[in-house]
Amino acid sequence: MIEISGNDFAREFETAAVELLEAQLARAPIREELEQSGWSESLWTSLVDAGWLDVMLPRNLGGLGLGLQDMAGVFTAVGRYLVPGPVFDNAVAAPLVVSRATRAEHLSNLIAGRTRISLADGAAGGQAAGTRPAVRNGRLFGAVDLVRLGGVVDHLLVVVEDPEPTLVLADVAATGLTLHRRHSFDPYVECASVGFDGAEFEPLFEDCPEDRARAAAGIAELRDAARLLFACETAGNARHMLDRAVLYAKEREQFGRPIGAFQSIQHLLAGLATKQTTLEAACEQGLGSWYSEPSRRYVDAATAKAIAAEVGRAVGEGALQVHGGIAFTREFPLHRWHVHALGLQGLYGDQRAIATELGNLLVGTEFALW
Amino acid sequence: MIEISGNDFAREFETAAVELLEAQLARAPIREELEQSGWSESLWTSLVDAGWLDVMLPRNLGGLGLGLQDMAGVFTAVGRYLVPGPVFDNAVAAPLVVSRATRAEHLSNLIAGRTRISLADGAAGGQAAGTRPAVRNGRLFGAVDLVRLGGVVDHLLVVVEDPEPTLVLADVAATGLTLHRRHSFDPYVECASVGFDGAEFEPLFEDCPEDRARAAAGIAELRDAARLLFACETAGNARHMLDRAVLYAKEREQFGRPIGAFQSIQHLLAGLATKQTTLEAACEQGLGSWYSEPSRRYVDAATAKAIAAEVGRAVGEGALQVHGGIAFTREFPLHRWHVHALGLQGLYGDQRAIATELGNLLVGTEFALW
Amino acid sequence: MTSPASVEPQALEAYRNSARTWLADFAPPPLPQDYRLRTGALREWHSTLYRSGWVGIDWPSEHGGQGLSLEHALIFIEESARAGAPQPFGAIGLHVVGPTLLRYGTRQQLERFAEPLLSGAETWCQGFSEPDAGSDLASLRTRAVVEDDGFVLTGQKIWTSWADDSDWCAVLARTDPDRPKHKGISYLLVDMHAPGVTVRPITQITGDAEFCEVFFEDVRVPRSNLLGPLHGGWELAMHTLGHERSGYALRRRAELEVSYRNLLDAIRREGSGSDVAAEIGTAYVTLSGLSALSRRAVRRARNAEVPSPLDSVDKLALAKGEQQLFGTALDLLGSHRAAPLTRGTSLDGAQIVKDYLHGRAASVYGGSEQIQLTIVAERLLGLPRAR
Amino acid sequence: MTSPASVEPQALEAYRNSARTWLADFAPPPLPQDYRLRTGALREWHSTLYRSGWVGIDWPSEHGGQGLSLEHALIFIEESARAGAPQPFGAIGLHVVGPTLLRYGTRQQLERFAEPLLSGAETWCQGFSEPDAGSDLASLRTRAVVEDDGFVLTGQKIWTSWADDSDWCAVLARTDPDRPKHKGISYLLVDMHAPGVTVRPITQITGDAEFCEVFFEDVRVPRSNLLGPLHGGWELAMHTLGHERSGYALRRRAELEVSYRNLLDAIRREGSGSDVAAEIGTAYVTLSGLSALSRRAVRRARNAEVPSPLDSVDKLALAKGEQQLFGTALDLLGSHRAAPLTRGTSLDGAQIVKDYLHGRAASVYGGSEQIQLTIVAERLLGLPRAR
Repeated sequence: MIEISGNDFAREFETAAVELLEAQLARAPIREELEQSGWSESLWTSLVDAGWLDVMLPRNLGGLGLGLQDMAGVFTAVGRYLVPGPVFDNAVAAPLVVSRATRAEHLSNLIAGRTRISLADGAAGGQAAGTRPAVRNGRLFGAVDLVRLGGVVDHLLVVVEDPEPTLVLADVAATGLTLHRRHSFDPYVECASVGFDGAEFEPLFEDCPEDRARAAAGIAELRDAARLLFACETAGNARHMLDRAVLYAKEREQFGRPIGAFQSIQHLLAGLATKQTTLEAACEQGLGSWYSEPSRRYVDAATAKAIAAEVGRAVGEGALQVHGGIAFTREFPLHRWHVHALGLQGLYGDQRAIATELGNLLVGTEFALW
Repeated sequence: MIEISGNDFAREFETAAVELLEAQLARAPIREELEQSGWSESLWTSLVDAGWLDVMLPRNLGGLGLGLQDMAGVFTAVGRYLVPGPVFDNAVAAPLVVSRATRAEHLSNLIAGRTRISLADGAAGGQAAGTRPAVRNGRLFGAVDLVRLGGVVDHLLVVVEDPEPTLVLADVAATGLTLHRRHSFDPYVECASVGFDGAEFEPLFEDCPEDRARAAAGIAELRDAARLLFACETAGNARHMLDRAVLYAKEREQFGRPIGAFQSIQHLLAGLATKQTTLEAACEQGLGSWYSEPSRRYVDAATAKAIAAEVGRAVGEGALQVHGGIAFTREFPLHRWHVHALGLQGLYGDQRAIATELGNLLVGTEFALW
Repeated sequence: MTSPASVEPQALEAYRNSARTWLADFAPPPLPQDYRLRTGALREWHSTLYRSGWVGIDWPSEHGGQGLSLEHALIFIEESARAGAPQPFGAIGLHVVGPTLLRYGTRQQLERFAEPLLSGAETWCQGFSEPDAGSDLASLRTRAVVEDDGFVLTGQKIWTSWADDSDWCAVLARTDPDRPKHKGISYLLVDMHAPGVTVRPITQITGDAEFCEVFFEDVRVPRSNLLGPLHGGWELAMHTLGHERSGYALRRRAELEVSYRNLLDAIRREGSGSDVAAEIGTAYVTLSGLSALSRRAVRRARNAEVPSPLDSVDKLALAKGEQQLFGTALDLLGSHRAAPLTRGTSLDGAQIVKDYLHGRAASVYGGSEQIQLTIVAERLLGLPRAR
Repeated sequence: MTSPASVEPQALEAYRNSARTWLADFAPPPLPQDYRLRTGALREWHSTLYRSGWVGIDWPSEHGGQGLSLEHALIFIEESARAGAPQPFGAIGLHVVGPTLLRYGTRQQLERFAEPLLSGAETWCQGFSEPDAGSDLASLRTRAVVEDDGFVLTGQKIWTSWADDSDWCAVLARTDPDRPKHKGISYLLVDMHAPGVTVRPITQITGDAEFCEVFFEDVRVPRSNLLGPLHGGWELAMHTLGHERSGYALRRRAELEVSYRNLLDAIRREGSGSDVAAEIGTAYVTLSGLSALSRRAVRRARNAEVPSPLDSVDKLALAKGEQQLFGTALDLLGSHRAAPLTRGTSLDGAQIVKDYLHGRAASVYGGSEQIQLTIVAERLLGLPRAR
C-alpha cells in the first residue's frame, strides 16, 4: 500500500477508483469484452464519467486542478485491477501539457471533447535519437516505434526533440502519418508504431527561446511522471499477484497441508513481500519529492521505475511458481497481470537501462547523492 | 568428484595426494606453521618429494612425461586441503614451458635443482596491455601487478608480449627487478607486485618467426592450463566447503532438530550441490578436450574457469550462511577456504570478465559453437 | 554392475555424419501454424524417421529398435535439433512410456505395444498428474476397481500432453484405497478410444494447447494391460519420472542450443554493445555447463545408474539455464517485451516471449523446483527428512 | 493509537544544519588502528557528544535525553555518518538496551541506569545468544536461580559485542526450567564487574574482535536488577529485537551510503567503462530503496508501531543491499580480490574485503535471514506456521 504523508486525496481517489472498478468488473458484459479483446469502451466511459481525467486538469478548464501525487492511488488501482486504456496519457500527460502549453487551445478543445489521445515519445521505447520525431520545414518526420494504445486513440501528443524540444499534436488520420497496430502478448495494451513522413501537426508551443525552455521542462516532467506512475501501476499489479499467490498458498494443499506451510514457499513469498514493500516505499519516496527541484524529482522517479522493473517481473515469476501448473493455463487469469508487468518493465527503461543512465550521471559528474 | 573417462592416472594421483596431505596435515608442527604464516616449507618439501613436480616433466628430464589431465586430481586435492605454494607454477607451467622451449637449458637446470619459480603473467591480474612486461634492447621493462607466491620463489617465469610474444626467466635478485610483497587477506597465497626496470633475463626462445609462434602457442597453452586447473582447484575448494556445510547441517540442532531438516537449509544446500555438480562436470569437459584443437581447448578451459568463479564464491557464501555466527570467527577454519576461493575467482578473469571475452568472440566472428 | 565399454569415437563421428547428411537431404517440413495441420505433419515426420531407421535408435532390435547405444540416440537428437527438425510426434511414447515398458513389460505386452509405439502407428500420452495431486503425486484419486477380467477406471488427469491425439495412455490409478498411499497404485495401459474417455485440451499462456485434461468414466481396462505388479505401480512411476528427467534434460539441452544459435545470429545481424557481449557470453557459459552435465548423464545411463538423484540436479540446472537464456533474450527486447514485433530488430520477439513463458514453466513441470531440491537434499546430500 | 503530528520540515532542516556545523567544527578523531586505543578514543567521542547534546536526542528529557523526535535523532545519525564520525561508544546501550529500559524500567531503575547509560559513564552489552541457542533463542540454557534477595546466574553467552569494555549486560536467563521454554525466561541487568563474570574476545574473520564470549559462574544479581516481570523476559526480548532490527537498519543504512560515496569517489578518480556505470547505478538504486524503506520505518516508530514484522522486511532488504553493495565493490577489485593493495587503483581494497566479509554476516546476526523470512511469511503474510 502506498501512502503519501499529509495527502488524503490520493487515498480517497484510490478508494473511489477501487469501488468503481469492483462495480464495473462485476458486470459480465465488461468482463467478456475484456477477456475477448482486452478493451472495453464502456469501462473507459465509466472511468471518464467518474472524473479520472479531471483530477489534474486545470480549474479554468473545468478540472480539479490537483497534482500528480493525488493520482497515485488511481494508478495502483489501475495496476491491481488491470485496467486497459490510455489512462496516463489522458489523465496525466494531457493535463500536465495543457497547463504548460502556450498554444493550448487545440489541446483544450480535444480534452473538452473527450477525444482520446496517446503520448508518442521515442524515449518510452528506448528508441535511438536519430529515428525519433523531428520537425523539418513545418512538417513532422521520423517515427515512434512504440505507442501504447496507439490503436484506440484519435490524436497523438508527440514529443519532438529535433531540431529543438517541443510538443505537438497530430491527428492519427493526417496525411503523412501511418499507424501500424502491432501484435502484442498483452491484450490489455494494444501497441502501434507510428511513422511521420511530412505529416501536419498542431504546435503547442511557439518557436522562441522561452517556449523551448518551457517545452523542454514539460518533456522532462512528462517522462518523470511516466516513470513514477508506471512504477505505481506496477506496484498495484505486483500487489495483486503477490496477494493471489499468498491466498493460493494458504488454500492449495499438497502432502496433507497447505503449501504455504512449507518453508520453501514461505520464504519465496517472504522474499517477494520484501521486494514489494521496497517498491511501494520507493513509489512513496518518488511521490513525496515530486515538488522538489527537478533533479531530485528525476532521480526519485527513475529509482522508483528501476525498482518497479525488477520487482514487477520477479513477483510475477514467483507468483507463477507458487501457483504451479494452473498458472500456465490461459483460463487462469494470473498470466494477464504478469505479461502486463513485462510490458511495464521495459517502458522508459528497465532496471539495467535506468541503472546505467544513473550510473553514468553519478560517475561522470558531481551528481548529488542523497 | 571429477572423473575423466579412460584416465586412471588422475584418480590414482589424486588418491596418493589425498593420502599424503592427510598424513602431513595430521602433523601438529605443519598445522601450526600453516595457521601462523600460511606457508610450510616442510609441507612443500614433502609434496616435491612425493613427485608432484615430476608428473608432467618430460622423461628426458627425469619426469613421468604425463599430461595435464593426469594432474587434475592433484589440483582438486590442493583445493580440498588448501595446500599453499606455487604448485601450478612448478608442477604445470615449468614442465609445459620446458618441453616447448628451444633454449631450455637454464630452466632445466632450475627444475633439476628444485628451484622454486612463479609464473609472472600480466593476464593473471587482468592488467592493461601497455603495463605488462616488454623487452627493449635486450632488457626487461614493465610490471606484473599480481604474482601469486611471488614472495617465496627464487625465479620468475615471465610472459612477455611486447614487442613479440615470448617467455623468459628472471632471477628475483636481479638488478632492475623490484619485488613488493603485498598484504593479502588470504594467508595461503602471498602475493607480490614485480617491476622490471631494465632487468636482465634468460630467454627461453630464439628471436625468430618460428620460435615466436612456438612461444605464442606456449603462452596460450599456459593460460588455458591455468584457467582449467584453477577451476579444478576451485572445485576441490568448494567441495570441501559444501561437505562441511552439509555435515554441519546434519549435526547442528536448533528448534529441536538438525537445521538440515529445515527446508530452507535443505534447498540452499541442494542449490549449491547443483552448482557444484555443474562445476565438476565443466572441469571434466575442459580436461576431456585438452588435447583437442586449441580453440576448443580455449573455450572449454575458459568456460570451466567462468563457472568456477561463480560457483566457488557462491558455495563459500552459502556455507558461511549455513554455519551462521561460528563461521565468522577466525578460529573456525571455513573462512580460509572462502577467502582463498575469492582470490581464485579473480585470477585470469572472473565470470563476468570471461563471459564478456567469450561474448565478444561469439558476437564478433563466426566462432564455433558446440 | 559392469560398465559396458564406451563406444568408439570414430563410429560415433561416422554416425553423426550420416545423420547430418540424411537430415540435410530430407529437410524437415516447415510446420504449419494451425494446430491440427501441425500434428498431421508431425505424424508424417515420425513415420519418415521410423522408415529411415532414426526412431528407437537405442532400443533393442528384437523390439523394433536399431540396437545402438544411447550415444547414438543422443547424436541424432542433437543433429535433429541443429537441423531445426521437430521431435517425432510420438515423443512421450518413445521417451516416457517406452523405457518403462521395456523394463517392466511382459513378452506379450512388448509384442503388442513396442513396434506400433516406435513406428508412430500408435501414439501415447502419460496420465500421472491430477488436479489435487501435483507435486504430491502419490495422493492421486483416480480409481481402478479390480474385477475378474480387468479394471474399471474412473477419475481425472491433468497436464496430459497431446492426449487429444493419443491412442494409448499410461495411467496411474489407485487399485487399493486401503493401503498406504504409495502402495495401492497400479500402472495401467489405457485405450484412449475406449468408451468413457473424454479429453479436453487446455490452452496454455503461450497460446499452444499441448496439455489436456482427461476424464475417465467407468472405462474398462483388460487385465493384460496392467504393467508391472498389481498395486506396485509406484516403483514404475518413479522409474518413469527418473527416465523422464534425465532423458528430457538431454533432449531439451540440444533444443536450447539451437535457440541460443538463433539468438546469436540475430545479434550478429544487428551489431551490439559490450553489455550484450557479457550477457550472450554468460548464456554461453551456462549452456556449456548443461552440456557438461549431459556428458555425465550419458555416463550414468550407460552404467545403468538411472534413476539417480543426479537426474534432479540436471533438471534443476536445466530449468535455471532455460530461464536464464530466455530471460536474457527477453531483456534484449528492451522496451518491446510485450509488443514483440518491432521495426528494426532482427530478434524474433514473438518467439522469445513464448520461449520465456515456456521457460518459466520449466521449474514446474515434471516435478517442481521445490520437489527436485528436496530430492537432492535428502537423497544426494543425505540431509534428514524435512518434517 | 493516535499518530503524533509529524515535525515541521523547516525545524528539521535547521537541526540538520546545526548538526552539520557542529560536526564540521568538532571534527571526529581519526580512530587509532589499535583496538585498545580505539576504544579509548570512542569513549571520549561519546562523552563529547553527550556534553554537546547529541546523545539521547529522542529520549525523554526527564531521563537525561533531549526530548526531541526520532526524526531529529536520525538526522544526527545521518550527518554523523556523512561526516565520517564513528558511532558513540555506548551504541548497544543507546539503541538496544535503552529502549527496553525506557519501556519496562521502574522509576528506580530508570533513575539508577538511564543517565549513566546516556552519558557513556556506564556502557552496556547484550547477553542474549548462546552457543546452542542461536536462531532458537528461546532454547537458552543460562540459569538464574531465584533466591530471597535476587538471583544466582550461571551460563555462557556468545556474540556479545564489546562485552570486554562493558560495565553492564542485559542478560536473558532461564528462571523457571519447568515452564514452557518461552515462559520461564527473565531479563536481568548484570554488573560485568561482579565476581564470576569472565569475558573472552572472539577474533572475527575481518580481524576485528568486537564480539565476545561471556561466562557467568554463580554471579549474584540483586532482585532490583530484574527488568520487567519475573519469567516475563521473552516479551522484553522480542521488544528489544524489534527495536534492534528497526533502529539498526536506520543507522546502518546511513553508513552504507557513506561507503557508497567513498566507492563512487574512487571510481570517479579512476575513470571507468559503461559496465561500471551499470553496477554503480544498480547499487545506487538499491540504496535508494533502503532509504525509502527507512522513511516508512520512521513513520512506524512515530506511530508506535514497533515491533512490527515490517522490521524484518527492513532487515532482509538491508542485508541484501549491503551484500549487493560490497559484493559489487569486491567485483570491482577484479583479480585483486584477495590481495587488495594494488598499484594504480584508488579503490581501498583492504576496506572492501573487510566490508564484504562483514556484509556476509549481515544475513546472520540479529536473527538470520531464514528467521526473518519466516517472521515475514507467518506474521506479515499470515501463512500457516511451518511444521
